[in-house]
Amino acid sequence: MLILRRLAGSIPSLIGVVIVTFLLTRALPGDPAAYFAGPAANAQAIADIRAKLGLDRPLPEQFLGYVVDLAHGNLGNSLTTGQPVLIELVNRLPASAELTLLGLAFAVAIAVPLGILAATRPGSWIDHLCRMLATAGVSLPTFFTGLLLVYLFYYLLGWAPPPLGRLDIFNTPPQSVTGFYLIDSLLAGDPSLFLACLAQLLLPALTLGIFALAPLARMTRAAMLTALSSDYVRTARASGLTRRRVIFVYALRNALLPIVTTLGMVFSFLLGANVLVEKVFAWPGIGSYAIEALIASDYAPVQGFVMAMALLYIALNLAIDLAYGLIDPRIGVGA
Amino acid sequence: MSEVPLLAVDDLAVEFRTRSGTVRALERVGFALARGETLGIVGESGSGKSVTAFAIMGILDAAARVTAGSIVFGGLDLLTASERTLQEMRGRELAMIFQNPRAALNPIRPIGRQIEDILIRHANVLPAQARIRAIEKLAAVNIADPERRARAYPFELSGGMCQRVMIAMALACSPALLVADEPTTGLDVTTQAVIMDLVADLARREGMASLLITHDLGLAMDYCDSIAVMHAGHIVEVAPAAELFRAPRHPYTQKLIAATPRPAARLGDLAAIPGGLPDLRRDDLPPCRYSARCERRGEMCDETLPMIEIAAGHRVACQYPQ
Amino acid sequence: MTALLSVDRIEKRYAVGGRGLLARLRQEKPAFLHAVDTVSFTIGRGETVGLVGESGCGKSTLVRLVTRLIDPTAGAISFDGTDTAAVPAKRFGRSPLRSRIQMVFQDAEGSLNPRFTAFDAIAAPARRLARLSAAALKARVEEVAALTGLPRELLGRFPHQLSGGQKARVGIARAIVDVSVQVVILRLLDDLKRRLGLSYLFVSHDLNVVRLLCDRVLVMYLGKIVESGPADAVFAQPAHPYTKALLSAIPSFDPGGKRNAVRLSGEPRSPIDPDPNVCRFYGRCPKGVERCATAMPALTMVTPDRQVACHFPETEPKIARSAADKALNGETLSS
Amino acid sequence: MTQSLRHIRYVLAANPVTGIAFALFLLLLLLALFGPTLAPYDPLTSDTASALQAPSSRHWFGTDQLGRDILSRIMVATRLDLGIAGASVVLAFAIGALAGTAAGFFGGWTDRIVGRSVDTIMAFPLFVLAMGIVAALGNTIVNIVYATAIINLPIYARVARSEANIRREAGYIEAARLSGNGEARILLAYVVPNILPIMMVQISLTLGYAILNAAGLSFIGLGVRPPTPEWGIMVAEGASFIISGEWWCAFFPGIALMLAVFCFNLLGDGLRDIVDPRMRT
Repeated sequence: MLILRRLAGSIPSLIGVVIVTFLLTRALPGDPAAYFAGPAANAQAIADIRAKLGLDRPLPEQFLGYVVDLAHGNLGNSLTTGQPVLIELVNRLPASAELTLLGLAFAVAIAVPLGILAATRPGSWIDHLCRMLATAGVSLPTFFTGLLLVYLFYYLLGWAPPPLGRLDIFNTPPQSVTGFYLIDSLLAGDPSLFLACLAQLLLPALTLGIFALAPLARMTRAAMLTALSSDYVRTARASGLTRRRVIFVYALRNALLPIVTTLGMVFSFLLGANVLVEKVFAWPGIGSYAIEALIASDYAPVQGFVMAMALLYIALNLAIDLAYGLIDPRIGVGA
Repeated sequence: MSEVPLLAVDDLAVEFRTRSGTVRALERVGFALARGETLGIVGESGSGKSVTAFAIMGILDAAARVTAGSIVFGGLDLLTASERTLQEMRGRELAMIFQNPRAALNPIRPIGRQIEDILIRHANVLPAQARIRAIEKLAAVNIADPERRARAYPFELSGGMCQRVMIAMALACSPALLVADEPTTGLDVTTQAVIMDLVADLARREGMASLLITHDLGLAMDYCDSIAVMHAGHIVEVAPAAELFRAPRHPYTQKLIAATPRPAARLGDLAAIPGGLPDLRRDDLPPCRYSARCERRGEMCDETLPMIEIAAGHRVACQYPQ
Repeated sequence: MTALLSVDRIEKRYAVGGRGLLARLRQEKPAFLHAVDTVSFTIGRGETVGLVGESGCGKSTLVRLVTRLIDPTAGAISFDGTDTAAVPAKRFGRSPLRSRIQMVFQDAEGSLNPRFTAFDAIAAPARRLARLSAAALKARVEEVAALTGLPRELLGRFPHQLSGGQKARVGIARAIVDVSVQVVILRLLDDLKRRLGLSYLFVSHDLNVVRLLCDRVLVMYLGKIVESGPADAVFAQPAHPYTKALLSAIPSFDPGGKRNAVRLSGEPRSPIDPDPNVCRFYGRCPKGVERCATAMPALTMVTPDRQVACHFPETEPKIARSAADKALNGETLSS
Repeated sequence: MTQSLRHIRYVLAANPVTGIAFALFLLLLLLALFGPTLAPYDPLTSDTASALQAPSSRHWFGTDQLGRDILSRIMVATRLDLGIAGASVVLAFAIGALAGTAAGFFGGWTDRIVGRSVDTIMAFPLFVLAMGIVAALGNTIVNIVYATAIINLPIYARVARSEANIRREAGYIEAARLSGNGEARILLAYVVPNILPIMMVQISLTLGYAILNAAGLSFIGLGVRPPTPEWGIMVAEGASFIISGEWWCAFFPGIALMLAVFCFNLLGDGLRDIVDPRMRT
């Protein structure tokens, strides 16, 4: 029942997304038809393009057309490749997803334990490290961290491969099952390929991870501090429960609530930063796809990209809401 | 009370390091509590009542430091005992209940499970058995339909019900001492009466000693064998309840009784307590911290502050007790 | 003499749930919380009426109805002969009656604007209602401050720089009346009553305080008045079982405590869509019988100045004043 | 007033980090106002002879691929970067805070409309939405300001809405009603002043984020067009030289960017200490 209510909750956002993306496509400066027709076209060619694109019909009709196209998954065609935008997005999505998820995994694996340690040892060096990392992390521009890491690990130390895409030229990509190189190379049982893919992934994932690490670590620390100074933890300590049970079962589980909510914001940062990191590491994900389209001022892919990211984000928020509902009984029953 | 007291607090002093100076919260606090006896600690807010309770349980916050004294419980000084031993004793030999019960329960964990946690920890009970024992404990505190209520969460229960759960948790392993820090302050009058009766009955049935921390003199009168009155970190007077009300000897106790609206009193009988609590961060505090507000003040007050035994179990910290 | 304030069958209901989009789609009939349910009483000129009841009994809603902060669902309130319900709460601020019905809050801390000095807090109502010149306003504020024992130099201070007692006095000065247990404040109320001829509706859950100050007392339970009458008479011989339980719950200063007291069992009934012909106290009442579950007892006159809403009121004195009470009375320790 | 000044000095002394941030802020302000006059070289004249020189006594931060002095370009860029961020934050604050306060205080339809529109904006990953807006409207500086303002707006709206909601039933608001104030007057004279301090904390935090955002847009070619000096663009241009070892082209503008964002985040934390009543001993 809870899932239904949550799904119903995200429908207004979906509608909002469709409207906003429609407005963006139609809010082009100047005359989009002239733009699509290219500089040399005469008046007649522009008129044909306008008719073909249906830009001469009244706005509500265009909106209906837009929605119908959407329903059929027709996001228009990319001018540069002529391919339907949807297909290209689907092909490139695994690259971005693999990068983002690895970045997130890295951030969560570091931030949550760090936050807990900082909260359970206030004033210790780990507490100061956590606070410093949190403030600095948020201030680090992702593309700048990426470049720094490349300079350090590739140019100076030579540990990392050159930042030129998902796989160096010597290896051929694994047989695509999930689209995730790491998993596919394992499925293909080729450890050396797996290591090569991992090497390529490390720096970009690290860059994304550091960016996501900051808000997560800060929130984990704050949430744990509040939980540890709460009345119910005081009761648990007064009842002689072991320190481990007090910290993990009583404090952490309550602290998970605000942490899970922060994940929503972190995903927003991650999906945004993904675009920048893909540019720095020439990563063939949907981010760089959008950038290439931008440079060629080919708007259909950009709008498709914005739509795809929004849908992905709504899905992620939905997952977070469900997770929240599982942890906090008050949400399941109340509201 | 010839035999060794269950709890003997002697010359206890506690300080808090804060940004704006060191607060001398407690100084030379001493009292004894026999097995099965009920002692009330009464005083205005900020008099150090709760700090005393937290010191006994050993759950003062990090900024606090016990600078002197001893808390001997069943022959063991809790201040020198190891954290491991204390952890073993808390919830098993001495237990505590708090002021706003709903906040003092884990909001996202069924109340039955919270009782089971304590049973599993202290009464080495198997998880399956713990579930049944927890339901028995809920029934023992008169919670209707305990089987179903065990699965409820704190936000689904009333204030009175939450306090009953707290009591069930505290008494799960039949401790020898129950410390109750303003247990009914947030509750309605009728619920307060029911909860206080419940605690008194359970204490009597289990032969359990209890320490009631409250600002409500009337409550202490009704439910405590003897009462200690605290002011600005000092115990100014200790006496059996009837004696304290009939013949209070410390000026502050007299003022406290005079300022509390009682069933028989008229508005004219009530007198306010002049002045306010001294700032405990000052290091030039006089030996008697009530002297600034006291109309019986004499030169002897500046030298020392004695603790005079003027009758059996009736002690007063004043140079001029009348 | 006509009463200063007369409240006639006043009701206030709040819709609970059933207002959300989904609920409206499924035509769920919204349930109603009956906060105040057909309450009638009067306050004479210069009379102090105590309103007693536990949390959730509706006394704060009744107070906000009387002070016209909210509009009643039904019923009428007339103040000094004019019907105040006619002017909706939103615009009541401009009616001449506004300055004559004021309210003071128990929680002195929360009732003062942290951004206002004591002077602003006191001056605000005078500035809005009395339309005084600056000089006249300053004089009026200082006069009122002096009246309530607030030293002049404190007028420039902010709330966080004032002690609890001083904040209570500012609250008093602002509305000339305050409710607080501190004896000095109680004494002040009594003094102001005689000097300014004020009438109070004194709301409290502390019966000792009510008994000290009030001429008459109303006892409320779950939105209805269950008993009313002269304070001393009601305290000496409570007629309604709930009043009896309320009185026996007050600490009696009788050392050793009394074990024969009346104790309420169970939990209060739900105030949402209550069954109109079942006594609200049925289920917890020690004397509940079948008739109480079929006919709601009306507030009926038991003696010329006492009313009780119970089928079995106890009119003759049942509980003799306990010996201790009499002893204490003779030997009070006035300073 | 002296009482709060003393308190601010107390907080600055209590944690020196806020003091450093304050000094950094003054430096940024100085550069924003007098950058062009202070810059040792003209940021635009290219001198291909001395292209890609490492940091030296003549060019403290070295020169870029067109031989322009990187230090001067960074100093001149301050005005643009802070300007974009400042304008978008002021815009976001004005609209967001007012809409949020009204929604929180009046509730009902205002609350539903503001709530729904905020949720729609929040349905997009913020940077992606900014990309979409600037791509659609064309990358002029004004559009970057609008885009950054739109994505910052929900933060203010949400904070203002929850703060106003808490205060709607506060004692002193009811007291204000009792003394005959109209609802609108209560909102402006009683609710808003009490929310302002909390909003100040949000402003400094989102300033940092706005700078990052504007630079991000430039980095992917959606921001300010070359040759105008701007930190994001300079890092983008310098990126291609990282692999070949000329680290300074991207490094120094990146550091400038990071320090600016770092300064506003620290100021935000420091302000929170000053504003938070609990901190006021």
